[in-house]
Amino acid sequence: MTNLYHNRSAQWIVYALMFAFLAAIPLITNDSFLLNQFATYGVYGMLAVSISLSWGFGGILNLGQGIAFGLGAYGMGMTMQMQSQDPVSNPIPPFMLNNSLDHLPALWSPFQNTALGFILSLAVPTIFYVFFGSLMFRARVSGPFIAIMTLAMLTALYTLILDMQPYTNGANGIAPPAPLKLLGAEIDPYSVASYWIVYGALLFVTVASKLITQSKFGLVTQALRSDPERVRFLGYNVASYETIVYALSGLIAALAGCCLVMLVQYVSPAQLDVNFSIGMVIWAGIGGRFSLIGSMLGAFLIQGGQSYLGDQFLATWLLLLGGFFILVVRFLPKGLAGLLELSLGMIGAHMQPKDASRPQRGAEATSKAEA
Amino acid sequence: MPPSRLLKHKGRPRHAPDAQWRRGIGDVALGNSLSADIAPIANALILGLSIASIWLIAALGLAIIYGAIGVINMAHGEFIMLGAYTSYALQSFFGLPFLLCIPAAFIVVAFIGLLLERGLIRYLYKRPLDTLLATWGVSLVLTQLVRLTFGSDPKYIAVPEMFQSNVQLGFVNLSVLRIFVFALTIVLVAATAFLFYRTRFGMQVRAVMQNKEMAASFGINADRVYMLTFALGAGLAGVAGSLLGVLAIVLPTMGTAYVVQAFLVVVVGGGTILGSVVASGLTGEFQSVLAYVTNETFARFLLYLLIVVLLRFRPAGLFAPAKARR
Amino acid sequence: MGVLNIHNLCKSFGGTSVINDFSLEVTELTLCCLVGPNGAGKTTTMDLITGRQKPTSGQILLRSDEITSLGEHEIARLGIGRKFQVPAVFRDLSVRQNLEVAYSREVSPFKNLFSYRPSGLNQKLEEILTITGLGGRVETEAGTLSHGETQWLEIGMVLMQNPEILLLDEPVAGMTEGEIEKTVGILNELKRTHTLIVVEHDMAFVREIADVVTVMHMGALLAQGSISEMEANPKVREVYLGDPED
Amino acid sequence: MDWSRRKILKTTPLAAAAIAAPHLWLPMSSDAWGATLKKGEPIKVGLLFSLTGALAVPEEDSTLVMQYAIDEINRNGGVAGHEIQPIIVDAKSDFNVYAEKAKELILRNKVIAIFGCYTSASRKSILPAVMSQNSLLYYPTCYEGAECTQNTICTGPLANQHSKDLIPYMVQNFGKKVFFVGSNYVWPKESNKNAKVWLNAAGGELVGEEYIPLGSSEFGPILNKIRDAKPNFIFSTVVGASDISLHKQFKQEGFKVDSMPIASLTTGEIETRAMGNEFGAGHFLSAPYFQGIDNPTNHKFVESFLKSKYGKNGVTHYNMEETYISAYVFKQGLEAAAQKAGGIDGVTSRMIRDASGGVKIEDNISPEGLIWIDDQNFNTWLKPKIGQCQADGSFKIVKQAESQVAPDPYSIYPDAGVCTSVGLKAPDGKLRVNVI
Repeated sequence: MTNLYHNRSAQWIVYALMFAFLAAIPLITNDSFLLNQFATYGVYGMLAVSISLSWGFGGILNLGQGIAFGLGAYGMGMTMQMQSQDPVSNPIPPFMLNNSLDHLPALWSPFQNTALGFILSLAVPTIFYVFFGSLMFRARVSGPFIAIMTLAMLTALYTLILDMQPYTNGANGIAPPAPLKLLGAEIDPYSVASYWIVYGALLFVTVASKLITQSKFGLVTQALRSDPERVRFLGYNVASYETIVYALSGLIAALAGCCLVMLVQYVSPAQLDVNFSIGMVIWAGIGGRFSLIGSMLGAFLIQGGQSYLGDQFLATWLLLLGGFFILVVRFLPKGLAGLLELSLGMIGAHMQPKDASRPQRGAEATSKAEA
Repeated sequence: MPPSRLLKHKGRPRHAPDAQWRRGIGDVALGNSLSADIAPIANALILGLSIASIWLIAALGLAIIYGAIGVINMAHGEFIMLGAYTSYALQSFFGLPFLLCIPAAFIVVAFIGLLLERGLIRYLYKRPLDTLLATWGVSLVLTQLVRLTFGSDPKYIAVPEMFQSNVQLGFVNLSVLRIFVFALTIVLVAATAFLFYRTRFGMQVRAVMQNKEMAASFGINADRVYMLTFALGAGLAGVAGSLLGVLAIVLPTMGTAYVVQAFLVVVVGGGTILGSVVASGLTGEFQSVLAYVTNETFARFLLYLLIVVLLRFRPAGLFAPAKARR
Repeated sequence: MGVLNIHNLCKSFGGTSVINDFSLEVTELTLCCLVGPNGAGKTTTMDLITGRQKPTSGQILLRSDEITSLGEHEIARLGIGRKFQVPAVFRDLSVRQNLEVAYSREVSPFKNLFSYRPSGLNQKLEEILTITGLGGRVETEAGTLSHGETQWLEIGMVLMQNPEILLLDEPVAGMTEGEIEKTVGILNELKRTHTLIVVEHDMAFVREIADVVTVMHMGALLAQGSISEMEANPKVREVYLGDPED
Repeated sequence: MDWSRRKILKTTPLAAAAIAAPHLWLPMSSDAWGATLKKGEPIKVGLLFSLTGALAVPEEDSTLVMQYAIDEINRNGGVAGHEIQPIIVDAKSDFNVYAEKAKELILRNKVIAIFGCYTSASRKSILPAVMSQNSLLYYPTCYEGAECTQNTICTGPLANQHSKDLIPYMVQNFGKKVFFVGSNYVWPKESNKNAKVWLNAAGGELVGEEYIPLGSSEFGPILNKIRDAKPNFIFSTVVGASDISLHKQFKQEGFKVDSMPIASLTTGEIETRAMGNEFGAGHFLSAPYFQGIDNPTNHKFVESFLKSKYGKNGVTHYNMEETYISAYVFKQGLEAAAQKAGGIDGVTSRMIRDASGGVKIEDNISPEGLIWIDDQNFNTWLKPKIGQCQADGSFKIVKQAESQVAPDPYSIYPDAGVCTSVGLKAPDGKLRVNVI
């Protein structure tokens, strides 16, 4: 139809170009700081994609994505910490000694095995989301109430992790002294290898999410976003659809958490900070929550701006950032991706003779929510 | 006054368990350990009321804005912060006494709210979840503006000598400031309820809440109603700010601590004034009693967990307005 | 025995009785119009049949299977489709997507994760587009359709479900004369292959489509029969038809 | 659909090939070492503090006083004839940003040392980067200890130094029953463990111990518990905004400072000013520095700092002074390293750190009086002082340690081992580097 924005082939071409560009970065530079920083942006990109999946496509405004992100990060942190412990001579992390533990708690022992540690890092948050999600969605909680329940759960978990100091080192967090070891090799967080790993994860996550949104499942979630009751009367179990999309977005966030800890070798309750979870929603909102890649670019844009403009503008940076948010929300309800949609729509409309029998807006909005 | 006397004059018909229970209390009263046994829990319950009033005053403005307009105002915490800074500035630059700073904070913050509503919020009424994003941006701007104006160091609001003391009633201890906050909260809630349920303006607000188009056809200017409601909510946050600035601290970032808390109260309450009163009462008492029985941090964990469980069983809050029929 | 059987249904909200010992038997391949004054309990009955609300007491049977305690989606899967009083379509999806969602032969979320073009979809889509006459509007965003088109889209969505029984709540409310005429055509076509229950106020419309008319009053069955019988019934005239405004 | 699958397949082999290439797994050795100084080039150091967000309250002052100290050093000829060039970044009170900025400072700006952090959490968030690049962190404030890295130097008091005099002093003067109140995180809990050691030695009795969530301002329940426990004094390790609420509510709830004062490790001049002098007066603080310390060095420091463009907040306090002397610890450590290496050329971060053991800041420079860096664990020998807050918000020093107290990061964990300059020596003789 007229708007290139909604053309699936065009969308996949943009994906290919985008990821080809990201793949080329290590070929252009070997600045280890830059690679590490861009890899970190990749983690934020994954989080934005996870928010776009649940909020943009599933209508679930989740202000507690830090739950999965944090649990995944803690799993990875514990796995990496245990890699640097010796089961015989040095069995427990140093901080536990300070908390009067003289043997490894049961909570930690599975993480002695790296593979099991990985599996748990992803499975625990996902299963948590399945339980918590089905609890919410079966009760037909919706809209702002989901936002508040996830926020309350996030705060509860944050408080719990802070309080469980003997097991989590409280506010100080866990800082594994050595980088992640994988198949015998140490993955230096400043190397191309770690960039590739995060990049691969981001590619996988984004493409998988894109395929999901194009599937029948994705269509049903987009439908229930505006009217869950109607979907229910069509014979779909709305709660299970919502739970699954919520859990999938949690799985992505957990993977992002693992990647972050690989890059920064540090995990603390700050990963479950409310502001950080709201920040994820903001990335998606700015980039355009109805577009996976738009959300991802939103994360790149804001975090990049913070890194590169934050120090230039120091005191006025937050003013600029806040003002930018306000303008985007006020004038671009679909975020920056919506701006692209609008411009492409206008170009499309110019290039085709107007069809009088068809209202302009209808033609433009072809399979709008797919993007 | 011993509690046994408090209980005596109640002339209810006697049910056996009730009587037994009373005798039980009486026995304790006869023993000497009454105050030791009852005092802590009584103090915890009374403190719970005070905590509840703090939760409520922090949430009242939000309840009105969310309940009547459906706007999720993430800048509510910053309105509170602006109230505190207004009091601080008026006091330290113009020497205004604290008690006059409270109404002044109402006026100043209500005016700022009015500007915000006219300049931004009114364009977003059809997109309630987007107000969350936009007002988050507003909160960043307000925090940073205040930091640039006043610096990032904490400020100090002087209060009358009276507010630095406490009252001892038997075994119950109460700080005058807490009593003052409690009383002011009651007055504000009562005034707000009166405004919404007993005046022409309130009728208009409720009419607009139920059906904007129909209200408009009766000649109600919905735009004006929204504007005034938003300003009123902001002003109430300003009042809360001047009190919270005294109870806690005046900082550019002080608002963030209250916004989540206020939201919990409003949402648990279902967006109505009565709901917010009950919700803050419950949360205040839970926080106080749980903190007495366990510790502060665990109490907080349990409180948030309880809120999740409650919303599970009352997905639209305690007192939800009736759903639209289709 | 009818295809849908309602036995002694009662529903009360906090002590106020809305449905009061209501029984109804709907014969297969007929169109039954449910009429009655405002507050007679028509929409509530629809809610109870489709599981949106649970009855205080009584039974609803689909053939001989009890469906009283099932959830909305389970009842929908058994072949009862519903159109709402206020048209409920997915406004930000296109007409095609609306119908695609409604094509709920496969409801498992896991299977649908990997499903892109369900088999038989295109054929069914063509069929429904022909019936509803929305063929020229497939790519239009549903939110921009006219009122009549929205009503037809929702009927089309219900048909995509392939239901045995259709419950239509005021399908012609707000339609123009021409649109009503078209809807009459659609419904008369449908009742050859489906059982329909239609809630309607517009007696002219009822006259055009109804095989059986069921009159409800104060949550109970007042009378049942053909449209002419009902119009002649003094009880009915008193509570309902007697009021020319209705 | 087919089309899109092909697209995916197209990009994956590229990624797979890259991951499989073995050399990419190795660390990029060219960058894996801390910066090196060059003769004739300015000495770059990073100032990694939060200038926005909640942590900006103390950390903005830290940045200001660091800039002041660097100006002062440069004005007096720099270090071995070289100017120090501060690179100021804003960590935004966000631990992810701390980590990112630390890496940027080390890898991109090639700073020789970072001065930064106010909380242990932010320190831990940057330590992996600092340690892996063998850089150097000056941590200029108090912390709990139980850490033994080869890339940090700390100029604040450890938990074993902080309350050593305070607890016995309070027990002697007010009575033996004490109630511990702290913020709920690691430092208060570790400080309280140390305090219990001093309390037992002084014959005191612990009648209660409560922790408030970070940032909480509601002390009602805890004050009720304190009322019931009837201690003779309160020992507080409450930090930040909570600390101000504690002191305010203490007075508002009718507690009397004369009969039950708060002995704190945190409530200094800034906190007192924020809460109002009437709420701070009469309480006690243990710290190595007070604005009111009566010696010529301090008078000069206070006067000239407050007059400078960095003194806009109008106060000096222990955290700022500890930050101030860290600049001189750096200067002297660098001078010692340069001397050892025969010139500033080629001096690395690690060389500065190793040369800093035993560095002394004499009382003509250090406002708090003579201090020196321990040559094993690289914390600071200092004299904690006890001050009592006066009605005007200043502190009167009521007691001061006879001599400098030794820092011992593992004082209450003898089983963990002893922190030496090359690593933590476990009781079994094994040596572990960079234990955090």
